[in-house]
Order: sequence, then C-alpha cells, then structure tokens
Amino acid sequence: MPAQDERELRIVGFLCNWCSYGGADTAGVARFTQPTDLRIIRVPCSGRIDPLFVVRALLNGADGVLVSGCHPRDCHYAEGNFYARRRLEMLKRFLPITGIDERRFEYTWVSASEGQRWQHVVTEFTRRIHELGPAQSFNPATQEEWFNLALNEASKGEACACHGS
Amino acid sequence: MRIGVFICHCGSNIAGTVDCESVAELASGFPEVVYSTDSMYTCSEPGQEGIITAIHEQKLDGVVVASCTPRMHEPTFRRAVERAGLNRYMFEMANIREHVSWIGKDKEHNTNKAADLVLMAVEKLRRNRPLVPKSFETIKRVLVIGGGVAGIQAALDCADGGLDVVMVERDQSIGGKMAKLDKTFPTIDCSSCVLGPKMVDIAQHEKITLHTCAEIEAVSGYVGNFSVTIRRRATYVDWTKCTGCGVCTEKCPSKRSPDVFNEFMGTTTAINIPFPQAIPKKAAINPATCTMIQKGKCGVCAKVCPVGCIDYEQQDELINVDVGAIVVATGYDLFDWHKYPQYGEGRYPDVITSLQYERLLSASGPTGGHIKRPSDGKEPKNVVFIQCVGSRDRSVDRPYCSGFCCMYTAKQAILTKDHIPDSQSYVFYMDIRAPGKGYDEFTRRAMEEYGAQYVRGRVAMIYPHGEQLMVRGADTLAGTQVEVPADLVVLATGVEAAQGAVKLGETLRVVPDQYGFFVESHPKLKPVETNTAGVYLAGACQGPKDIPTSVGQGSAAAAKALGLLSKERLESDPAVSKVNLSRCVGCQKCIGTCPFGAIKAITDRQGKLKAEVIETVCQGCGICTVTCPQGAIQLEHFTDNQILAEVNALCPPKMNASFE
Amino acid sequence: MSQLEELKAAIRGHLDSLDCVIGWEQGYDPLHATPLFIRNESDLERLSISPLAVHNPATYATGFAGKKIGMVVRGCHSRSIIELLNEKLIERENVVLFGLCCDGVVSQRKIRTALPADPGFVEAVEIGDDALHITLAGEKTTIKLQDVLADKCRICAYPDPLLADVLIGNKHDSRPEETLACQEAFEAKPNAEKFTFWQDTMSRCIRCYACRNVCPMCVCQDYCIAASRDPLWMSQENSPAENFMFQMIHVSHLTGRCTECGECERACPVDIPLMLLRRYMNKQVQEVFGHQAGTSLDKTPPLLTFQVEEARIKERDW
Amino acid sequence: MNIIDLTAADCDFQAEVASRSGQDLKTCYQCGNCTAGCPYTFAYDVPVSQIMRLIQAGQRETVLNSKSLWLCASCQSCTTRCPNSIDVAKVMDVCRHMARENGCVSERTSKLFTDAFLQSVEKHGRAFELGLMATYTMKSGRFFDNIALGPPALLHNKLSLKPHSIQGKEQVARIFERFRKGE
Amino acid sequence: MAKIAYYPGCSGQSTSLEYDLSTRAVCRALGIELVDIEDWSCCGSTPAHTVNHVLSAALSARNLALVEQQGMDTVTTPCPSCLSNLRTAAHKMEDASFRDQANALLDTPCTTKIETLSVLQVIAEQVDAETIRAKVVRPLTGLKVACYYGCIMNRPPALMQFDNHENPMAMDKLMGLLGAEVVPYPLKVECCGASFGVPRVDIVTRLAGKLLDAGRDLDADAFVTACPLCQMNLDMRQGQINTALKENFRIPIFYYTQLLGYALGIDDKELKFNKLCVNPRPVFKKLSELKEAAQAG
Repeated sequence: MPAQDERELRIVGFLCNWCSYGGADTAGVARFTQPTDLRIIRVPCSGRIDPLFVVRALLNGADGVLVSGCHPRDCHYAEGNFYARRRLEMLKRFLPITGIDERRFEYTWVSASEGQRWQHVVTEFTRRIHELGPAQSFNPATQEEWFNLALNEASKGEACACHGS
Repeated sequence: MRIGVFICHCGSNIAGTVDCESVAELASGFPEVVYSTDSMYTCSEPGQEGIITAIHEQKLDGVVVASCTPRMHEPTFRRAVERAGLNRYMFEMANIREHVSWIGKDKEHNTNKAADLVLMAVEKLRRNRPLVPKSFETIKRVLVIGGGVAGIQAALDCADGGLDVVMVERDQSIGGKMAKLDKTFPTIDCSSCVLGPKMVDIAQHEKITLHTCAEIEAVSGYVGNFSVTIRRRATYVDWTKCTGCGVCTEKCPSKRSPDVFNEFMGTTTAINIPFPQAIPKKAAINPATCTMIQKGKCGVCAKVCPVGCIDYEQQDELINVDVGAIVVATGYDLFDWHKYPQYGEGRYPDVITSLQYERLLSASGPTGGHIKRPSDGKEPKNVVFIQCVGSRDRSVDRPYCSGFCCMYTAKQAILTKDHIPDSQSYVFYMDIRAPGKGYDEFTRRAMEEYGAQYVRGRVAMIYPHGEQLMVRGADTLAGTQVEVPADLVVLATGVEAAQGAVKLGETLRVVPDQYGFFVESHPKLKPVETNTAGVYLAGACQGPKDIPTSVGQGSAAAAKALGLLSKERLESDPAVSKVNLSRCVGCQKCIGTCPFGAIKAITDRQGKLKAEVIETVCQGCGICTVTCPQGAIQLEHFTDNQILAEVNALCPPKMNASFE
Repeated sequence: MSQLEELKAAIRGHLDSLDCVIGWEQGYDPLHATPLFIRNESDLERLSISPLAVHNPATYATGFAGKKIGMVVRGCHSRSIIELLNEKLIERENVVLFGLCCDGVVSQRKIRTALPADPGFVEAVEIGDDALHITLAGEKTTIKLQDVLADKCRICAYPDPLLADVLIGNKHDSRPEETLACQEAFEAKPNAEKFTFWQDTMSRCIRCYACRNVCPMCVCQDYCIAASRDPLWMSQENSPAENFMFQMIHVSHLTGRCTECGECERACPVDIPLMLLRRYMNKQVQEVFGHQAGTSLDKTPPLLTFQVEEARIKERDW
Repeated sequence: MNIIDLTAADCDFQAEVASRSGQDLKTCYQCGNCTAGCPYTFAYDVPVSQIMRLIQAGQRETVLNSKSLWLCASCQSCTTRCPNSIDVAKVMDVCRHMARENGCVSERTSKLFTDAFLQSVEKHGRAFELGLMATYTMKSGRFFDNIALGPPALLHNKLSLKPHSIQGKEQVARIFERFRKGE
Repeated sequence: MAKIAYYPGCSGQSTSLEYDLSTRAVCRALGIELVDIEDWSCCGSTPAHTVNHVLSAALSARNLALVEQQGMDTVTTPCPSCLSNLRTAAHKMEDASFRDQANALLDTPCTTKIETLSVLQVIAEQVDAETIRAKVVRPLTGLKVACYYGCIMNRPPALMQFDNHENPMAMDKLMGLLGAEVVPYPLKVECCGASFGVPRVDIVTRLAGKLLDAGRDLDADAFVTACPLCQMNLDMRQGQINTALKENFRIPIFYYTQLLGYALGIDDKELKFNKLCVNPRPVFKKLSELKEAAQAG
C-alpha cells in the first residue's frame, strides 16, 4: 500500500510477540489513542530482529524504525533481548557514519502490561520522526540526479576520503 | 497461490473507525489475492463457515483474516482453515482492531493503515509453507521440586492420578513453612494435625519417591522428556538403615548446632531429627558443628546407634531421573528484617519474627508452647505486632504486599490472649488485607473478642527502656505519635522469593521476576503454567500465597501435569528453526547463542561440520537465525524472507525506475 | 643472516610437515607482490617479504580446512588468525605462524599518486631502508617509504604478531601516537554530507565483491546472503541503495570481528574508503564492549554473548 | 472543623510543592512513619504525615498556616525512615519557603530567630551569637525566656563579646543582595 | 597523613571554642594536618535553608570555592550542621542548573565538587585503631560514657554516607579504644531540640531532658557529643531542663575530642574543660579514684 497520505510518515515497528506486541494490544484494549504512522511487524522475540531488517527498511525509505522487546530479564526465551540489546545498540551507534540520522531508529522495552508506556513510546517516537521530516531517499529519485551523481564521481577520480588529508 | 482475504467488522469495534469494505476492495488487488470479502464477526460460527466455504469454492490455498490481535484468535482461525483442509500455517492475521481501530478515530488514516497491514499479511503468506508437527513419546513421571504444602498436594494428586512422582526437598524433612506453624487461620486448626497425615501419605505412597537434603543440579531435555540430575547432600547417616529411634540425638555431646527448624530460637544437637513428625524420620549430621567431622574426635553417635547407620565418610550423591513434567513448588523465604536498623538489627533479643513467634506458640517448640520471651524467659504482658516489615516498602525494594501477614498477625494476637489472658496485644498496621472466606470476620474477632488494639501506622523505632522495649509509632487515625512499652515485639516479616530461586530458574529456564518469584505464563489464564512447556508452578514460588491458595495451586499444577501426560504422544510446534545444510558452513555460532541447547553439531557425509536443530527442544525464538551470517538456519514461519517481505511491503524498495 | 634468510630457514624446517606455507612473491612487475603458496624448496626461493608484500594470508586460512598450513604473518594478519581461532573456524594445531615484526606496508594507491606518470609497468624497484627507488620508463623516482605507508600502518597498534610460532625481526616497543585526521574529519561532518558522500561513493560501486572475497573474516564462502535467493536480502540491481545494503551486511557481519587488516579497501577497484566504516564500527565496539577483535585468544565476539547488566549500554528514557 | 470540598482542591499547590521539592508526593500512602519518628510531634499543630496528606488534598491555606512548618528542625528522621523514600524534611522546608513568601508566619519567634541569624551573617560574614541574640530579644520582646542562661554562659565565657568580622564580609553581603534582587 | 582543609564553623569561635581547640589539638596528635580555610564565612546553618535552598547553597559554596582556590578537594569540619550544609550544597550543585543559580550569587563561583567530611569520619576512617590505642597515656578505664551523635551527623544516609544511620558506632568505638565503658545508649540520633533553644525553649527542655533521662537510666557518668548545638542544649541548658522538668540532672557533657585529647595526654589548657557548664570534675575524680584502686589492687 505505497500510496500514503502526505501527512503520514512511514514508521516500521518490530515487536516481540510476548511483551511489546502484547503491550500494543493492551494499549489498544484500553483505547489509548496513538498516531497512525506506525505499522507493526510481529516477530517471536527481539532476538529474532536482525539489525539488517532495520537497515533494509531505512534504505528502502522508511522514515523511522522502532524496535521493542521484553524488558531485560523478562524475555520469554530467557536471553533473546540480551542479544538484541547488543546488536541494536551497535546499529544505533553505527548509523551516524552512514549519514542516516540515528534518531530515525530507536529500540526500547515495553512489557505486555505497559499499555500506557507503549502509547507514550509510539507518540514520542512519531513526534520525533515528524520533527525530522521525511527521510531522504538513498537512491536518486530522477534520471537527472542519477547522472549528476555519476558525473560527480567521474570528476573526482581517485577521491578517496582517506587520502585527502 | 490463491489467497483469500477476510476483513472483520467486529461489530462496530473495527467498522466504526475503519472502512472495512474499502479495505476488502483494496485487498482484492493485492498479489495473488483471488477472493476478498468483509464480514460482521469473522470469528463467529457463520464467519468461520464463510472462510471454510470460500476455501472450498475458491480453491484457496492461503487465508488472511484482518480482525483482532493474533494473540486472541489465531488458534481459532488456524483450526478453521485446518477444518477446510489447509495446513494451519497457511494462514496469516492482520491486527486491525487493537492496532488500528481502537487507537485512532481518523477513518481515512485507519483504513489506509488497515490495508497496509493486510498487504503485509498477504506478502508474508505468499512465503509461508505448510509445516507439520512432529510427535514424540512422553515419560509418565513427574518431578516435584519442594516439599512444602503446595508440593505435597501436587505430588499426592499426581500419584493418585497414576503418575510416578519424584519429590525433591532441600531441607531434611518435608513440610515446609506450614510444618513450623502452630495454628492456622481463620479456623485455629492445629497446623501439624492437618499437614501431618499428608506428609505421611507422601512417605507411604507407592508411586512417590522422596529425596530430602537434595537439590536440583541440572535439567536438560524438553516437555515430556526431561532429564534431571539431583544432588543429594551427605547426611552422614545411612538412611536405608536408620530407624529414627533418636538415641543418637539424645547422646550427641555437641549441643550448639543452630536449630533451623525452630527458626534459631535455641540450639540443637549436631546429629538431629528436626521435629517429631519429620518425614522422613531420619537423623542427619550437621557437618559444621559435628566434632567428629570437624576435628576427628567424638564418634558418640556411631557408638550408640543400634543399627550402625552412622557413616562419617558419606559423600554427596548424584541421582539421575527422567521425567515428563516438572512442578516447581519451592515456596518462599522471610525478608531479612535486619535491613531496618531502627528495629535494632538484632541487638534486642525480644524483637523476633512472626515465624519465631509461631515456634514459641507451638507445643513442639523450644518453650513447649509457653510464650516466654527470649531475653529472660519471662511471660510478656504487652505484645506489640508490627506489620509490613519488608512489605509495601520501596525503600527496601519490597513494594509488594506479602498477602497473608495481616491474617497470621490477627491469629497470633488471638493466640496470645489464649495463652496469656492478662496480656494486651497492639498491632501496628497500614491496611488490613483480609479478602478470603471468613478472613475479615476473623480480624474483627481479634479486635472485638480478644481486645487486640489495632493502631493504624508504622513504627519508627524500637529502643530499650528498662526491661521493656519502647515502641514508638504513629496512630494516623488519631493523628498523633504513640508509644507502647512492650515486653515482646513480633515483626510480621514479609515474603521473599526462596533463596536460590533465581539459580533454579536458570536451570529450569523459568524466568523469575525482579524479586525472584517465577513468572507464570499468563497472569489470568495460565497461572500455573510457565513459558517453558511442561514446567508448572505451585505455591508461593510464584508470589506470596496463603495455605489454601497454595494447596489449590498444587492441585492445579498436578491437573496440568496429568493432562499433559495423559497423552501417549505430544506434538511439537513446527515453527522452529531449521538448518539448510548446504548453506551451513559449520561455524557453530548458533550453537553458542541458543539459550535452550537446541542446536547440536553433526558431521555430514563428507565429514563436514554442520548444525542440526533438535526440533522438540527448540522454542522458536530465532536468536540463531540472526546469529548465522549465511542465513543458513531459518526460523520457520518467521524466516528472513517472510519478514523481509513484510518490510518490503511497507517500504517498497526504490528501483532505478527512472531508467526504464 | 637477513630477516628473509632467517624466515626461509624457519619455513624450511617446517616444510615437510605442512601442506603449504603462504607467503609473498613478486607479482606481474617489481612494484607488485602477490601471494605465494610454498609447497617445496623451489617455491621457497621466490619468497619476498618487502613492504610491497601486503596480502593477508589469513584470507586463505579457512580454505585449507583439514590441512596443516603455515603462514607468514604481520601484526594485523596475526589478529585475523586469532579471531579465526576464537571463532573456531580454524584449529590451532593446523597452523604454523611465521611472525614478522612489521614496519608497515605500502599503499599502491599512494605510490600511484607519487609517481610522475601512470605506472603501467615498472622496470625495477629498489627497496632501501626508508625509501623506494622506482624505475619507470627508464626514469628513476625516489619515494620515501613514510610517504606511501598504508593508512592502517600509520596508526597500527599491533605491528608485532600477537601470535606466532616463529618470530622474525625486532619487536616494537612503542605504539604510534598518530590518529587519522581524515577519519576524524569525516566523522565530524554533518549527516547530510556523510549521506551524500555515501550516495556518491556507492554509485560507483560495481558490486564486484572484491572487498568481501579478500576479507579474512568473511567465511560464508559461497553462501553470502548478498547473493542468494533464500534468504533474499537484496536484489542484484546495481543501485546506490542496494550497493550500500551490501556494505551494511558486510559491516554488520564484521561487528566485533574486524581486525582492521585493510584488505577490503586495498582490493576495491573503485577506491571506496571502506575503512571509514570499519574503524568507526570498531571504535563503537571498543567503547561499548572494551573489545578489540583478534587481540587475545579465547575471547568471544561481543555479539555472540551478553551480560545481564551491560555496564556501557545506557537505557534511553521514554 | 473545616469541611474540605475535594473538588476545590488546589492542584497547583500540590504541583508546586512537588516541583520545588523534587519529590513525588503521590507515593505517600499515609503509613505515618514520619509522624512516628518525629521528635517535634508533641509541639506540632498538624502532624507531619497530615501535612503530607493535606498537600495531596491541595489544602494550601491549612498547610501554609500551620505552626508545624516553623517547628520542624530538619532533623531528618522522617526522610530517613520514609518507606517511599520521600525527602519529607525537604517538603517541610519547601512549604516553609512558600509560607514565608506568602507572609504566613504562624510561629513568629521562629521566623524572628531565623531573620536575626541571617542578618548577623549578612553583616559580619559569620554568625555573631551575642549580637543576634540581642537583635532577636529586642524584636521578639521575649526578654525572660533565656535569662537563666546568662550566668552560666558568662561564667564560662560561652559567648564571644566581639563579632568575628571577616575580610570577605562584603562578598557575603553581596550574596544576600543578589539573592534579594533575584527574588 | 594527607593535608585536609579545615572549616571550624561560627560556633567554634564562641560557644564551642573548646570543640575547635580540642579538635585541632587531637588532629595534631594523630598526625592529621588541618589547613584553615582563609577568610571562611558562615555556611548558612539551619536558618538559611529554611529560607531558600539557593541562598543556603551559595553561602556554603563560598567556602567550597575557597577550598577549591586553596588547591584542595576535601574539607573537614567538626560541626554536623556545617557538615550537612556543605555536603548538601555540593550535592545539589552537581545539578547544572542549580549550580548556575547558586554561582550567580557568588563573586567567585565554585566549579568542582568539594568533598566534605566530619572530623569524626576522618579520624574513624583515616587513623587506624592501633595507632590511637598506642597513643593513649591517660586511659578512661572504668568511665561509663553515653555517646550521643545528634540527628544530622549520619542523616539522611543517602547524603551523609557515613556509619549506621540508626545506630552509629564511630564515637562508641573511639571511646572504647580509650578504655571507657560505652553504654548502649539508645537515642543516639534523636533530635535534642536544635536551635529552638532561642525561640521555643520549652521544646528543647523536653527533648534534651529525654536524652539526659535515657543516659541516667544507663548509669552514664558523662555524655560524649560531636555537635556544638547538642552540647550546648545538654550542657548549658541543663539548669533550664532541671527547672522545667523538676529534675536534678548533673551529667557532664563532653565533646568527644576533649576526652580523646585527655586520653592522649594533651594539656588541659587546649581542651578547655573550664568552658563546660556542668562541672566535669566528678568525672576526673572518678577516673583517678579508679586508677588508684587499680594500682592498689
């Protein structure tokens, strides 16, 4: 469903089935109003979330990616979120070198009972993404841009950033 | 593929803020969707029939239902598609109620979002494949960990139901906390008269094997097929010979052993049978205080034992047993009240815990059932009870209510009056929590019939005042400070997770909460199940509980175990990881990260190392799939391709369309 | 005895018990070296260990699974070997390491820029203590070694092999203080500039996978997820985003494992400064886990383990 | 006795005390431990636990006019023993600040003593006890409260007869000056 | 032993001159070098924080800034009230916005965190027991003392981070080292009435009276204190207490540094026993009688 209302931005959520997906359900059951931008992908555990899913989403043009799992120590599978925490932290720290604003990606912990917290997380994250605005596309959008890129490179020759200074 | 999409109105729950008809119409344009419709209540009987009919008529081989959360009705719809002859994994759900209609009112946005979620489900479904569970045999034996009242009940129910039971108890005797109690509320029944016969049943039941002085060393395997190692501590007494005659305990010259059973109110002998009704009634030596074991001198017990069962060289023993299910009933411990320096940190002997007071009240206790205060053996007249010591107190990280202290305090106030008619009890409380049958009436009796003075407020400090203890507290109802010169102060110490619970949790793969209580599978609907299949909880190991609740849970856990093992064979969830052997390079990283030991290394025909998943052990978390750089191990039903399909559905990759 | 002779003697002593010893020899011209797979005495004679000998022999290690091999390793190469050992991808008893205390290797790219004309084919190279004398089209140019030292060598913290069965040369007693100004400058750039930089750079990537193939830590062999249908992580389309996706896969799989040997960047035919990504990730790994890949034996890569309380991962408030 | 209209609670008051003290007042569950330990309860008109309750109930006037605020010595018993880790002494302090700002002084002598003390510090840089006692006695008119202390104090040279002025006393005076300007 | 900055506090200049002098003498004897803060000013005491927390912190911070300027990072004070104020100021100023507010009132801002310790803590933690025991020349053998710490020496525990906050033992241990018999005094941290002696003397007579009463119950020969205000309330006001409560207390109230100094053999002139209102002579008489009896026996 690519066609989107222009007021809405594209936010992808990866939620573990046992805690955060349940937390989002709890928020729904309690009718906690939330912005509609977020679309949730359900995975069994935050340990199933490959940081590359996040990268894939961002390179595909997602404006924001939110990951949420069980609180540390509360993982349904005992250890999944411990691995997730390391993997996702490294991704978050790595993003700046790519020029992708690391604020577009966030990970957090929400338990199945924390409906209110889920509402807060979604609202805050959506607000943050709207502040950042739509993400720039990594691929050039038009033919003209494409040629500009190519020309630019051709003129640079051996323009390795490491040898510049 | 031929996919059918069903959009549920859920009455007005969804249709109120989502244009379900448009969603259905949009969905008809999604890839491989050949049938798309909307219905009022998809989960209802006619709704399910509608799906089944459509599967038959439209020759569907995959179904998407957009309705409520899959945590609610996924099993329902899976059964429905299965009835129509589809594999239950050829089904996907889009959650357009909890995640859409209930959280926003903007119909246009909601409709868009609902359509997106349906598209994601369709894209995922296109990559689903039928999965078939494997079946395996079960072992008709249950392990019960903990021999308190909850464990006893679970063991007896399982054994009566025809299962073999192995009971493991850390202490020398079963009976747990209840065996230490004098009377029970609200009926003032004698605790050991009620519990004693059940303890004897455990000893005599032909289907029950009891190991005391024993702990769980290791657990492996999976539901229906656990393999357990039990460590039995050396007791230095050959229990196959010991008759429990007690001669050794009479003659033992080392009389300064801490008396654990009597809550350290006094001392006992180094060789000891903890109490007259102990099960098993066997003697054991405390190696820390036995002079023979410590210094190699003495040997009196060996000399006097009529059956020659003393063995100073005895070693710990490891026992292996295979079981199909495990009941955890490890109970609780008491809060260490020394964390409150204002109550004297143990400097004042006449400040004791409620469980110590039980021992003073008990006819089998150190004072023979006469209330004598520890400092000088005098009978107290003013007895102060302080509630919530280590309960409902965030400053000591115990914010929870321990549940039953209000009740036993009322009981103890009543018993105090029974024992010492001219005594006066004062109870400092914050709120009286008495929600059980006959409970509130009981606390009222303590006040009305037995004259206990209930004072609403905490106690700030206790300090010695002559031969008495000055208790300074507040009466918040009167809005003032109050002081009571007390002869004895009894602290209603709160409930804590049993020592070692966290470690046991690791062994069993049962998650403890932040306070060390084991977490149940669902707080309402699965109160005795855990997230590890085949492991059940009973009693206070899950949270503070009084006796009837613990017994009820013991029976509930037994019912679960009986139900599980009543099946000859069990089916495993096929949504587990699977190794693509040709992609696997044998780096074994997945083996290291699997929390369940569900992956093992094998050698293929060419002699190359490969990974293999033990399907029955795998719990389906997918940690391995992310670990594997080649993507060789994939979690079925949540494969990389399935998740990527959802990502790509949401954020379609921008191709170089401009060149075309 | 020169270091080369010393090394040859050491290898000779092991040659019988090894299936192969990996070193370097002169390549298509005197300016270029190429890996040498020594199986007999005559192979051994061709061994060269000049600063032109840059290739990381560890790259070939997993390919010799089940065989016993020797490798001539510099400091950074030894780190790769240690990391492979730690990940149990090779076995210690199957490798004999001939360690070289290394004073750095050259960057062909820098030489190319330092030479007056396109090198094409050089006639002769003389290697002095601190300079290269290159004869090109009859003309001799002298280049200071220091000026053409590879970037990784300028900041190398481990010039001496951290693991070796035989050690040749003198150990270094200090580490260079130097930092790479260009790296810091790049990191400090605003996001938009960095983003454009990678867009530009990735538009010239030809997805030849040289960076992957030469990487000693890329052990997926023929099963790289960048080139598979199941799982299908990326299309084969040559677009900046897909090219960058591939680089992100590489970075992701190297998290906590990259030993900074610099082979990826060296091998890149279109001069993509991949080490910018590598060094940045390694810095993060160092900061969060205190981990440097391949610097000590028996260390688990940080993403394959965890701690219940992560001292240096701060939970963000919500 | 006053009947409190709960819907007319002064929520701003509650919020102001909470923000100025940095304490989460909602966590007080009225266990009374502060009152139980407070040595001054006998002198208070409103026990400290009820002050906490009245703040929760938004009873600005009652709280700010209570004598208790002026009789709290900040001895920290309440803070130390609060099961919810509320810094109760700080809450009392903040209420006293607010009472002062609102001109609610129900224990005049306490305030006079405080004022006399600070005046002395402002003037000399250090507290000059004899001087501040003189100021206090003049202003309070309470000539006889501590008359009994005269002989022992003088006999044992307890009070220095001269103020210990310091070189930086202007610096100290400027602290007060800037403080008043900022207020 | 390291040098440490020294903040005597205003009362050390007048009402508790003997505390200041004995503190200096004892520290000298134990090898603790005290460096006076030049031109120190009042910390604000209780009155300042009852008026405003920023004002209070600024008055304290002026002194912390002086410590900083003298190139030191730790200051010690005998007075618990000063201790509490200085520690509170330093703690609050860890918050940047509060620090800016407080510094805005100062001529010279305080930029680093200065640690404040009580002299009692310095002695308890930096001088080992054996050193003290070895230096005792006039043991207090047979003297029954009650150690009274006052309400803010150890409280609130999160701020003070010293000793057990309900049952502090630092002075008990110290007096024990000197040979004294330390009675298990139960009201070690109960408030004595603080500065209410001036505006509400009735409060002080009641609270301090209770403290004396508890000491008498335990048969204590003397009180040992660490706080000028406590000492004054118990000592100078003992007559007032007797009048108000119709009692007849005659319990000498020492500063712990006085008794420590005495035991270490420091000249009485530096310990100023003559400043005490309740005559301490019976204590010394008892000591010498006990000593004679011991020698005779």
